[in-house]
Amino acid sequence: MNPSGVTAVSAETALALYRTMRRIRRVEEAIVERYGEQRMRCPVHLCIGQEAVAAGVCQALEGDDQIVSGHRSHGHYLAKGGDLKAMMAEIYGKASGCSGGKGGSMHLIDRAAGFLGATPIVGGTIAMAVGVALAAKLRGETGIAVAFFGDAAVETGIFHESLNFAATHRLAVLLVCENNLYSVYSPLSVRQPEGRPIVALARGHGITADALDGNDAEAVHVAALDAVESLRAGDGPVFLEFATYRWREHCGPNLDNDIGYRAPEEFEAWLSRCPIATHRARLLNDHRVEEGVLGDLEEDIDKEVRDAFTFAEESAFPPAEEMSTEIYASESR
Amino acid sequence: MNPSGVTAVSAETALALYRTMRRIRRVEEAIVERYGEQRMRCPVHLCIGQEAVAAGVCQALEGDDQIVSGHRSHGHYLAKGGDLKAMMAEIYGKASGCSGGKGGSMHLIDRAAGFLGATPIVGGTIAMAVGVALAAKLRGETGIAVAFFGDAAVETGIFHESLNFAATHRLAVLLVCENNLYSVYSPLSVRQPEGRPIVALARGHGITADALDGNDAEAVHVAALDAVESLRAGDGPVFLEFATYRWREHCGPNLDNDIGYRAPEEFEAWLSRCPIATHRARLLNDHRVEEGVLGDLEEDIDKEVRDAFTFAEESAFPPAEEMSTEIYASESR
Amino acid sequence: MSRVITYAEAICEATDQCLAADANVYLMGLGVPDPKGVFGTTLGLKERHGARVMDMPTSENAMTGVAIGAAIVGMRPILTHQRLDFALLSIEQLVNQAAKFHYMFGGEASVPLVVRMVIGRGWGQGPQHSQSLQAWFAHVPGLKVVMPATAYDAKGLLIAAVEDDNPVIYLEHRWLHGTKGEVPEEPYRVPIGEARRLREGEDITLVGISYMTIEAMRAAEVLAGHGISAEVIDLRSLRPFDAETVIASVRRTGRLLVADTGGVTGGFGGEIVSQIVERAFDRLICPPRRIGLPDIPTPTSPALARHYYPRAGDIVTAVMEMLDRGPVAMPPADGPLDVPDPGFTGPF
Amino acid sequence: MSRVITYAEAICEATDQCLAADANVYLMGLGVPDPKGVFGTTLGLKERHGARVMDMPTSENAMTGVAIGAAIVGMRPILTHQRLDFALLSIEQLVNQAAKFHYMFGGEASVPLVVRMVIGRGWGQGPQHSQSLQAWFAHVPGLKVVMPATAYDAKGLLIAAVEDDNPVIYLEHRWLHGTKGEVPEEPYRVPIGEARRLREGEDITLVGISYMTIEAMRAAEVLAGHGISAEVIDLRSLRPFDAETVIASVRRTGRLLVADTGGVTGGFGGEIVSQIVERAFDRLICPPRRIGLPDIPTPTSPALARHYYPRAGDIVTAVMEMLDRGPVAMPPADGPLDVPDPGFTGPF
Ligand SMILES: Cc1ncc(C[n+]2csc(CCOP(=O)(O)OP(=O)(O)O)c2C)c(N)n1
Ligand SMILES: Cc1ncc(C[n+]2csc(CCOP(=O)(O)OP(=O)(O)O)c2C)c(N)n1
Ligand SMILES: [Mg+2]
Ligand SMILES: [Mg+2]
Repeated sequence: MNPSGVTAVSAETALALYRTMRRIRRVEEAIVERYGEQRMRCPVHLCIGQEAVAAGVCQALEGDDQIVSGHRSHGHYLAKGGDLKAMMAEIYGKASGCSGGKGGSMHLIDRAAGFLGATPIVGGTIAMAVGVALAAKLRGETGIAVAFFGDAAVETGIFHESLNFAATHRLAVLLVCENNLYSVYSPLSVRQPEGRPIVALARGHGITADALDGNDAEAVHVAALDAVESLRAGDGPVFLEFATYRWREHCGPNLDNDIGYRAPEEFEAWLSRCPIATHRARLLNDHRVEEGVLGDLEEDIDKEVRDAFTFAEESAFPPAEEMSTEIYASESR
Repeated sequence: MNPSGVTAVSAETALALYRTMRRIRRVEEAIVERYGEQRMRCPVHLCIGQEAVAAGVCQALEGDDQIVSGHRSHGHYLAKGGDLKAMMAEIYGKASGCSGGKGGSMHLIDRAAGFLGATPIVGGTIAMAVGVALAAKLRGETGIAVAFFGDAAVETGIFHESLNFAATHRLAVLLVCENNLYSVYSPLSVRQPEGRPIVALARGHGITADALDGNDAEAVHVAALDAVESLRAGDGPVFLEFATYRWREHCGPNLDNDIGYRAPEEFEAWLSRCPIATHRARLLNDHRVEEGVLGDLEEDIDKEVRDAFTFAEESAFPPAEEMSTEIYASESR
Repeated sequence: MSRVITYAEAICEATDQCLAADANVYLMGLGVPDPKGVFGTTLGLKERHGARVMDMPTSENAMTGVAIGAAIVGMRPILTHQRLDFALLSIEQLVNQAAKFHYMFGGEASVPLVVRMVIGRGWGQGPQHSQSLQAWFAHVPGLKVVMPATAYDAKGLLIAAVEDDNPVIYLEHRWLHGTKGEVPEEPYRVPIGEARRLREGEDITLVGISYMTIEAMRAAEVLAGHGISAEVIDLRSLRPFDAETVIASVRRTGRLLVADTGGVTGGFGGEIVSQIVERAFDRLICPPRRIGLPDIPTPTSPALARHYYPRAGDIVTAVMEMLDRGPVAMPPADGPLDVPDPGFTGPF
Repeated sequence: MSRVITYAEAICEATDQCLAADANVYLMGLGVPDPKGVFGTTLGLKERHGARVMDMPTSENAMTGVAIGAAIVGMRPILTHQRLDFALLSIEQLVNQAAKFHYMFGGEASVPLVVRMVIGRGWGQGPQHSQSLQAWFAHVPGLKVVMPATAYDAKGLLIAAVEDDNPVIYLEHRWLHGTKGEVPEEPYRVPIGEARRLREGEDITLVGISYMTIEAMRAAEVLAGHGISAEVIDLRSLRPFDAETVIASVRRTGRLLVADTGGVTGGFGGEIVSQIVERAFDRLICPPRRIGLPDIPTPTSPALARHYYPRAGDIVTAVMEMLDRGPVAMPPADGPLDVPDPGFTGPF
């Protein structure tokens, strides 16, 4: 399965990683292509360029593991098995959306897939993941909880409060930081001390932590597997920082190198480290997967994405009455 | 001045430290003696047992340095040179109080002394000290800012947010944590991870940090002097954790060992490490200060404290109209 | 079986029964398992329920998020704050997240969470330990807000809150903890959203919120001595709020006075007055009045605090004016004005 | 010299002039120096004022504390939040600390701080990017609260806020940033606490808050076509609030409708209605009305949001009812309902 010995995972796993990344990419590229039609009328935070983190981590999770995310959540939702059609319908504001159209791109959910929800207040869902892990501990359940967040989230108080509590109770929560160097258009240098790696914050809390290449899907996956093993063994929370890069603008479909907050060379360097292209090459060269296999898989994905958009576009908008429903859950048990 | 070579500071400084500690102690003992009269009608958080931190740190500060504190602030206020009479009048709710009776024990202020204010929301003033340091930086001023807080404050998000910002901008702020092992009646073990020293949190932020004996006034003072030197040199924030112990109940005048949240042995062990008694012995033995000098100084203090209580008791209550003043500062400049 | 117990004991008993009835219930808060047990409201619970009764770090914001996370997956957390003022650190989680979770995910998730907050008063609690910001929570769709004034309601509303599938803000006034009342031993529910008429009357409707219900009852007693018959309604819930009961009463009496523990300006009294005006305008004999805190932070000195808080006498005075009657002498309040009862000797 | 500029430009100019006039003024906020410059309100300021124009970490709570600390020692910080919803993280510092600092220290300290918060709307801003919680801030003594609706007031109120020695919450509605108006070049102040009559009328007083003032003006135009003369008052400040101007108007017109950008229940409209009822009861021809958001979190889908926000047509309908006139047809709103103007194409 891993004949060359160079790669760390089986060809099967590598293929699955590819499929997940390529699917996320295609979905978001389709959003890029069609956002200008002005039928997706909500903010979208695309993760093109960062797919390896979502894919590598979620591939290490089991059915009863559950995740939360933030504003940039499409990749996490899809990697965890979230329903693509329901996601696209949500972005289109349709009744068939995963949140009935009430949430939009920033409020995805798929309980069946273990995607507990994403909300766009930076840092806001980290504590929730810790709460999910607390619930598991109190109930003696085995699933682990995962929070995905960006490099700005480590600046929030709730991040630290959550880590302290998780460490104190040795909760089975995996904290995944996607460090893409920017918070909106603000580089790390204006937000965090020079020379202090993000991973040091987690270590300060006494938490097992590592910093890795977030554009290498296999490396991400292997690190996540180790983390999950340690979490299941009851060894307390694990923090993983992944270096990666967002290709498109912070919010919206466009490239934004013209506005000048990041250097073209930096951008080019990261483009050349595309997590999908490098992984594809590895599949062909190291895992000896046939080009045709990939081609078929890509075609499948393209078709699935087309279908999902068609589904979303053809779905009905929620009727006016829907505005006034689901404000409160069932009045009592 | 320091003939034995055993102690780290001059006899003069050692005497000043003693004076400060003994004065704080006497003030608070007088509160203990008279709180039952029910004329000090506000919560009081006594620092008996913890005087060395206030004394040692404030002794290292200059006139343009400014400090903030929290609920347990009497010692910091007095050590920084806050007006004793105004403090006692404040605790008695009198118009002559440092806050005109509007604040009480939990809201002391003495601008002239560089005591910028204390408020009892745990962690709440730490960011303010950072703001004072930011102001100094923007204005090119040299004074440093100091925040005093307890071991529970490091559990608050604002603590971490403040450290991150201070470190990013290399602000001249000294962060002083008095770790007395408890938050109200809750031991560290139910609040923070085992084996993770508080000082590690500051180091996680890339901040120069040290953990020291908070019951040794000279050690505190020497550490504070070093910190202040580094702060004035522009080397960024410094964090000092001091191990110490509160003798009396969390809030109020009584001993509370009867209620059973801390072990009698623990309590006894800390009593035997009284910062004032040990320092007094050192004054006599190492610094060769005469017993009579200490006796005179103690008498002076006792008299000053008696006078301050008399002042507070004899001062008038604020008239009813005072309730409606000072809600807003002057309508415009 | 009913006994007379304190409001604090009623809270404790309700919590105990909820913990016993449902393994998904857990209780967390600063000092919950400590020897003082949050003003006696959590005493003995740790011993009886073990891991589901927890202390916490001073991390109000994250602990609210933790409770939300646990609630989403089916736990039913009760989170306590010894002062509402401390809970302000958790507003983002309460208002952005908990209140909206059910709606914004199209009903896919719900947050069965109870957040207890104590409203401080007296003995120098001062500006940061005494705020009564129920108006804020009552302004937020997705939250429910209850403010029991009696031991009976303290228990019944807490059980109802824990069993509710939505985030419920449960506000308890510090001066109520020691008050006593008949409380059945067995679990029971007081429906959220129902006001209660405590006293019938003809001339005016006094709506009390939380502790001010006690003062309103005192005022009604004094007014009765002057031949004025005041109806007293204990609002109990602010969101949803029982407009029907208040309106029905005011339609009969023609007069309304709201007595609130919070500030008047922008307070919940304005909502009650507005709804009454919108829906019973034709029956109003005189403009409704609101009694509550002035536009001033809480002063600490007892010499100032005594002028800060409205009391029964202020209600009586206002009612006399509304009825065009001359001022009456109130019996002077006996004892100090900054303690709930003579047994209270500070410091908290 | 007056020119026509946008509301966003007016904010930027005011800030620029404040930074230039006083070395103690500094501006901080997420993205303040970035190429988008907080919806264009901070563009060029970093270049002109250097170190006093700063980005910040996503640490809303501590950065508020930092601003308070700097303010205590004499700086005059302006803190910006791209959404009010994010500023909820800083409520503890704003309400416990900034609002009370002057009072609780007996006047020994003051906090000259301006906190700008943007209220989002449209293009799927949804539940967590669109809250309009002015009622909360207006409930807190020690704070001042302003909500300019025009470019002129945006500049004049911002300068007044920066020069004020107290914490001022400055709320700007996202749909106002692109609106244009005559704005003098030189610095000027609009006094905090003064409402402005934008249109004279006889039959009803429409009080507009922030963006709803625009809708009220539209409604007044339509009403005029039906022979109804509506007076429009732009409230501008909520704390202090100019009750006198509103009361004087309602005493003339006998009718009041408040149009608010926030939720009706527990909203600021209740305060206005209550004060009017308390002080002009005898002059009211019919019960006052409040228009604002329903008791529902903001839905994201444009199909739902279009029903969520009240518009001029809703004001017209309510006024017709208040005057016992039949319903009138409103000209259908042209174009999409979830953008401030046709030029807006998302995503934020
Ligand atoms: C508490 C809060 N403050 C500000 C914002 C505005 N905001 C939205 S996304 C974002 C940047 C987050 O950066 P990061 O965490 O690095 O994630 P990335 O966008 O890079 O994936 C900010 C500041 C917010 N959503 N929440
Ligand atoms: C935000 C907040 N939460 C809770 C409280 C209640 N409280 C008052 S003092 C205190 C304990 C603080 O402990 P620590 O910081 O260690 O200081 P110590 O009392 O030991 O000096 C707590 C929790 C508060 N004042 N503020
Ligand atoms: Mg980032
Ligand atoms: Mg402590």
